[in-house]
Amino acid sequence: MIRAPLVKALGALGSPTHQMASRAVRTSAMVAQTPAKAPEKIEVFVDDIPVQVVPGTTVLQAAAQIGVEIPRFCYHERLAVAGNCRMCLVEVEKSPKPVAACAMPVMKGWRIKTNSDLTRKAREGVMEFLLMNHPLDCPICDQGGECDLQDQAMAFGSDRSRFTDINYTGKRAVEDKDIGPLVKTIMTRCIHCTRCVRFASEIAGVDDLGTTGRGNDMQIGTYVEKLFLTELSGNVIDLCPVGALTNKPYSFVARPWEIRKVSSIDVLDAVGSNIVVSTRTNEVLRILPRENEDVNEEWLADKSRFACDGLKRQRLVAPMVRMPNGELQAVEWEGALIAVAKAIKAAGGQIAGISGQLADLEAQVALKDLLNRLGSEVVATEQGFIAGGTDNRANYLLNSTIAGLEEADAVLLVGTNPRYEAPLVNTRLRKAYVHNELQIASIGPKIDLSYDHENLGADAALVKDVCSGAHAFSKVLEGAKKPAIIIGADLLERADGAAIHATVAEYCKKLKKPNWNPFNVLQTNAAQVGALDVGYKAGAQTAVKAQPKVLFLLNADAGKVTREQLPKDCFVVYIGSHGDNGASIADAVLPGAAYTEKQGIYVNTEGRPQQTLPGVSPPGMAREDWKILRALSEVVGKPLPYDNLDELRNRLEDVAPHLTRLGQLEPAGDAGAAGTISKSIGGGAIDIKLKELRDYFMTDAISRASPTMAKCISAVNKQQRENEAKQSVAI
Amino acid sequence: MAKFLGINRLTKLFQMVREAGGLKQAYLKLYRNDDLKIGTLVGIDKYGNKYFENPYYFYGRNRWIEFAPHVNMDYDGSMIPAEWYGWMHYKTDLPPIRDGCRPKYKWIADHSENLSGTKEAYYPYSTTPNKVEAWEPKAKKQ
Amino acid sequence: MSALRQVMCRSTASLQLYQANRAAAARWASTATDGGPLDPKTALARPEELEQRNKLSGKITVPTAVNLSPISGVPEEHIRERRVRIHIPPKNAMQSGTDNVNTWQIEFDNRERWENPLMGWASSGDPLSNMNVQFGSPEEAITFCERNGWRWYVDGAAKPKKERVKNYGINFAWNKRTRVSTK
Amino acid sequence: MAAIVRFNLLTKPQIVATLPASLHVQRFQSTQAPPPGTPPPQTKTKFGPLADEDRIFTNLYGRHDWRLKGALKRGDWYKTKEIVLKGADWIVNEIKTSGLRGRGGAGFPSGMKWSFMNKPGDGRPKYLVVNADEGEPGTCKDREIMRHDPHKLVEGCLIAGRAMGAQAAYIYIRGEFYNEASNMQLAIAEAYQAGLIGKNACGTGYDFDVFMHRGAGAYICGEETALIESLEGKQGKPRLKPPFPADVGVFGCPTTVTNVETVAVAPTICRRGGVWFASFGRTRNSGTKLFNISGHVNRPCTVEEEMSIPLKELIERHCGGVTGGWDNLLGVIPGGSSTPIIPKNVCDDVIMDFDGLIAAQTSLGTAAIIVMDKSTDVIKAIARLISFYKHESCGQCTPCREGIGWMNKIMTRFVKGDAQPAEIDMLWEISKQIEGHTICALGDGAAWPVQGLIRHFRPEIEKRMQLHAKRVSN
Repeated sequence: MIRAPLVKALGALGSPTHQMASRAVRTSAMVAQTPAKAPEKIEVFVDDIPVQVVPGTTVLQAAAQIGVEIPRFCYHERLAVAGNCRMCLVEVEKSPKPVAACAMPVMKGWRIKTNSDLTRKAREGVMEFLLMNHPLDCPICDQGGECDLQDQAMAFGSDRSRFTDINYTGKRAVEDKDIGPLVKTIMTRCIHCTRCVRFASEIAGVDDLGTTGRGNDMQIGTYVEKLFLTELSGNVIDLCPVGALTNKPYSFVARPWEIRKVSSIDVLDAVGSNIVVSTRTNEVLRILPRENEDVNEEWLADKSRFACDGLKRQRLVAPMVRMPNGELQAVEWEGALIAVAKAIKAAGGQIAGISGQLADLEAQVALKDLLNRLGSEVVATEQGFIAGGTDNRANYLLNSTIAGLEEADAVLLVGTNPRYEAPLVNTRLRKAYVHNELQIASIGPKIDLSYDHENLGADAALVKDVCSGAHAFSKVLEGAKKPAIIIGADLLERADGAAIHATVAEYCKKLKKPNWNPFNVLQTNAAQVGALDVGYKAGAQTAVKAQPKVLFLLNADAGKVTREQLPKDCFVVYIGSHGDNGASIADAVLPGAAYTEKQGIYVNTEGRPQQTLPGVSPPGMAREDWKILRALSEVVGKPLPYDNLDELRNRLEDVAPHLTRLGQLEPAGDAGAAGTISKSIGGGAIDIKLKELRDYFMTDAISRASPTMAKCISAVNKQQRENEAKQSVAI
Repeated sequence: MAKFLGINRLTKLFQMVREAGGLKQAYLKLYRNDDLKIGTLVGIDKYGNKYFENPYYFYGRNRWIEFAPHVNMDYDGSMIPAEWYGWMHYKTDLPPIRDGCRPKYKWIADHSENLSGTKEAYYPYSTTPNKVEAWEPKAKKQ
Repeated sequence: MSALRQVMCRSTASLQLYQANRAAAARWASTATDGGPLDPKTALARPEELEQRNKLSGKITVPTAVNLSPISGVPEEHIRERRVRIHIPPKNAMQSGTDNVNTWQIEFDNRERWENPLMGWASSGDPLSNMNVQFGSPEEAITFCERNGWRWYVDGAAKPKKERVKNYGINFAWNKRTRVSTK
Repeated sequence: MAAIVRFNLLTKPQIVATLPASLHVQRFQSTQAPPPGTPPPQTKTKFGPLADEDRIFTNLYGRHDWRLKGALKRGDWYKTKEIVLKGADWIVNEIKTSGLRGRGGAGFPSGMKWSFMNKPGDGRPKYLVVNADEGEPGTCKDREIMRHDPHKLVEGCLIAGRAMGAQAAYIYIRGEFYNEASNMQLAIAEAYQAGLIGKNACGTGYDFDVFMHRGAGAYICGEETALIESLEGKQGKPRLKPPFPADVGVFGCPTTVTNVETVAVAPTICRRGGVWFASFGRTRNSGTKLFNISGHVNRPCTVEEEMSIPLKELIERHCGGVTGGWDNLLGVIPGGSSTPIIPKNVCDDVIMDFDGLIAAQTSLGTAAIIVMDKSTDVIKAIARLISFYKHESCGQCTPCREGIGWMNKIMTRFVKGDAQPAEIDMLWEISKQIEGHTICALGDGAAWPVQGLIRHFRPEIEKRMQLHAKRVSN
């Protein structure tokens, strides 16, 4: 406390240590203000600054508390401790040799010296050893510029090499391995930190990676030649502190200092992973995860990471209108808007709108407003949900929250495969499985979830069994401290979906705990929750049933609406970014922006609104979706009352105020439909769409357009063929 | 005396007009070349350009070209072929017609003028494909 | 960060201004939390005392909202149209270092960029796209934006790091699933 | 690996324990009654030779029956039941009194180590793991025990297991020891059949199992935590400490890993008394020890001798002296390949015990004495050892994986002399960069031979470089 003004004065003088010192003071001041709260804390000294830590804290964490960063390669805060790189050696007073900070728990009164001669000498020695066999190929290495080894060699290494043996025997070289279409390996660069191995076995749950060989001949690999096929494989690229594992589609594309980074949100699943979009010259080059403890931690699923090349294929770059000869032809905006406006005028209020998987909330609000002004109330989401269930927000949310699932101790999955529907929800479940002894059961087909679980069967009647408390797993759920039931969104499209929903919701009222809502629906579409929140009805059939004269398809590409279902003279307007199912059946195509090209709000499956930011501008004549609708409203003669994004969001705030509090979660109440549902569960097998890895890669317009995703599917198929061939030989 | 009175200049003018072939021709020549000079015709290249020399004018203006009549006013310095270029720019005093040492190969390309600024001008073009691949509606239409 | 600005943004007047603006300027702008170190002396002092202290320190606090935009020379288009995002730069997932993710940054809305047809370089018509100013706290950034007449919003708050106790021994636990299977 | 000295792992009380003996003696003299388990003060000044009646391993050379019958004749399993019934504290105290220090190389006081296991339990079973992965070059003592006196080890397992309250003992035997493993297995089977171990071992009501596990031939698996990993079925890669095996060991349970010889001498100590055992050797280095003498001696052998015997006497008495006489001696590696070499002038009067060899800047290790006479190319000899360590490094941690490979490259050139004199200092620094920076002691074990070589034979290396330079320039 006393030191604070002094430090501030130092900061004013422009002292380089200002930041670190102020952080230190902040921490110590905080501790000083709450002395009695945590009496079990012990005091240690890091570079003579006292730190209060909980017992069992490692030296590295204690140092991190006051902002002292100890260099490391193998240590990662989300992975198990390995302690093998030895970069984090620090001196501890009265210890004859340096200790590995990442694994050593602190003892009371330890004096840790992170910048003493012994510490620096140890780091320099380890650095020298690491660089000894590391190739000097930074100029052609994709990691160059964002490489931990480079950084730490600069900061902690020696300024010259003593490795004279380069003139005699040279360095070690290791053959590269083919582990799939996503991760490129240059194994000579490997420094054997085993982060990738630990990620694969702990987080991804596939024990595919490991070390073979001994000593200097040790290699990281897959034991036998096979591909590292998991939905999370891209994360090993981030984890690799050197350029041994790099992004294959991104290889030799750009340097980190050339690219611009835009913080955004992923929309290819309903998790709403936070991402950083790397762009250069109006082109999305790669996508990296962004840390968000509440959503994706630090990981990113492969589809979200690698499908970004789909943003450059199959794009709608100009408005199109179907000509009398039945062909779509590119026209100017004016012509297209007038054509649509004519159709609208002719329809006389018989208009409907369907919002698809990738639509942003702004466009959804604009579409709804426009249709309302034109005298229609028929706006629906493409994916179905139970009828009448959309009034209560809790009915369609993942109420336990993504981060909350980490604490769950009994989970029942009903008709969902979180591993492929929401890989990062699955990592949470796996985390709970590993660290929290989570018990998991599933109703549905047998699937591989990357952790052990009990498959209760596929019959829908089982839901009734469990929810009546008669089933054996009911005891587990009822005995759990934080039980959760997760229903797949696709399951609720069934005829008896409402009954299943009601049964589970009823049971969840029983399972409820204070501050814990066990009822969960796992959405698969990024746009679904937002659409339901602003008053869209669920299910494309709602719109089809209205037999509209003009049908708006807002990014609706799942192919749930076909020409045959619509009246013959129905004028279909597609607004979206990619030429896919929706654009194929459209009479007028209005090119919109993809998620990297617009500022739009998406609400994830737990109901958390987050916004994307534009990294690049829409290609060609494409425009942001809500602007298209705004322009159209002008042409039709019913102008929407907002001219810019702020005004639109003010309008959104009127409709749904909780959706403008970005990044924050609004707790919903109990699930349960307003009216009582008398329908009973029909029985019959529950099916899941995404059963295997190959089903995972292409689920929406963007990933369907992505060549990388196509390569992934063929790689999975190839591996399977090979496995089958091997098995047949063995037989 | 004549010199003093500038009469010799007058005579020179008359001489120029005469050489040009009359007052009208002289006017046309002046209009086209912005200049009216007399000199010895050193040679004519295969495109019809005439090269003159008159040491009476000071260095730098003592060699000139009259472009072939068919180009009319659309002449350009780059119409001077490479062999005459050296003479025009005083790299050599030996005009190509009198210089027997100049190599003549079959493969030497015909001279072409600089077409910049005209319709035929060279425009560089990218050989790389477009970054964004547009959707072709027909590909999807059944 | 000059000393002047430090004093500026700490002064109660501008803090009040910020609070008033928080309600008015942009309704949905995220509310920022005070992450900066609070000097207890300043926090507990009475306003008169504070004023006196400021006078003694030789620095002048201007109690009114200052708008520098008319004299800053920034084209009007870039004042009216631009929105500033105040945020903490995200950590690069490819690296483990955290040294440059502890400040608050301002970032303008992204405008179109294109590839220069001659050399293939990235071009932009946006003079503010490279303006990368770092601040110690969101309040400082807000003050800066307001003085320049930019609309702003604060994106994300400084969340305290989740405390997790790392334990090497659980890799070998006899009854836990944390037991390491491969290496 | 069993020989690798683990000074670096010593905790604070142990460091106190390695203080000069005189200090200790004084401290204990000042108090009236020493606590139980204190070794008696030594009065002898001359050590060795060992009398035949004081030998523990009476069938070291396999001249008698190694099976149960022969073992009983030699006094094994005699009053084992009584010893076991006396309880853990009595056994631990007796071992403490004897001053027995671990025979695997680090020389940690066994009584103290065993007593770490007697903390209040938390429901986890406890295990005794016997480290029979004797891979240290030059060492051949455990194999003699297991081949010719396996019942000593089986009985030792029971007594040591009782002392630490273990449920079972795992004998992790080196994979190459085929005959030893088969003899050992037979001995275990005999003991089971005779009811000496297993349920109600020796009729004491104490259940104790002994299992044998054959390794797959990795030197590193002799490191205790790597051995545990290997026993669990994983790659034999050492773990960091803490947690120590006494907290989290094999299968995540409290475990003590001890050397074969340490365990095998325990029954005899319990029968004849700790005071008897403490009467051999200097204080804090007490007992008898198996010495393995190999290399340039007339009769290489494994012999049980009293601790603190002078090196010269040991070689002259049991091995018929160095080939070509004592003056033909070049140097001795006194404790297995990982200990630094000492030259002849040091060998002249060095005493073979823990403290005596530390004073000579080397260590007792496993007491595997490798004698080199003047015909030895000492640089090549050390280079060969480094190449062994390079091959046996597990590759887990950086200094060992990269550093030993580098040392090996340099040493290979040193053999030819193809290097600059400045590289000798560099090699010294590299060895210092490895030492103490690794997870386990293998890095230290690889660094020390090089340090010993540079310490004592630097002129030799420089001479060779000069020769090579001359040869190249000609």
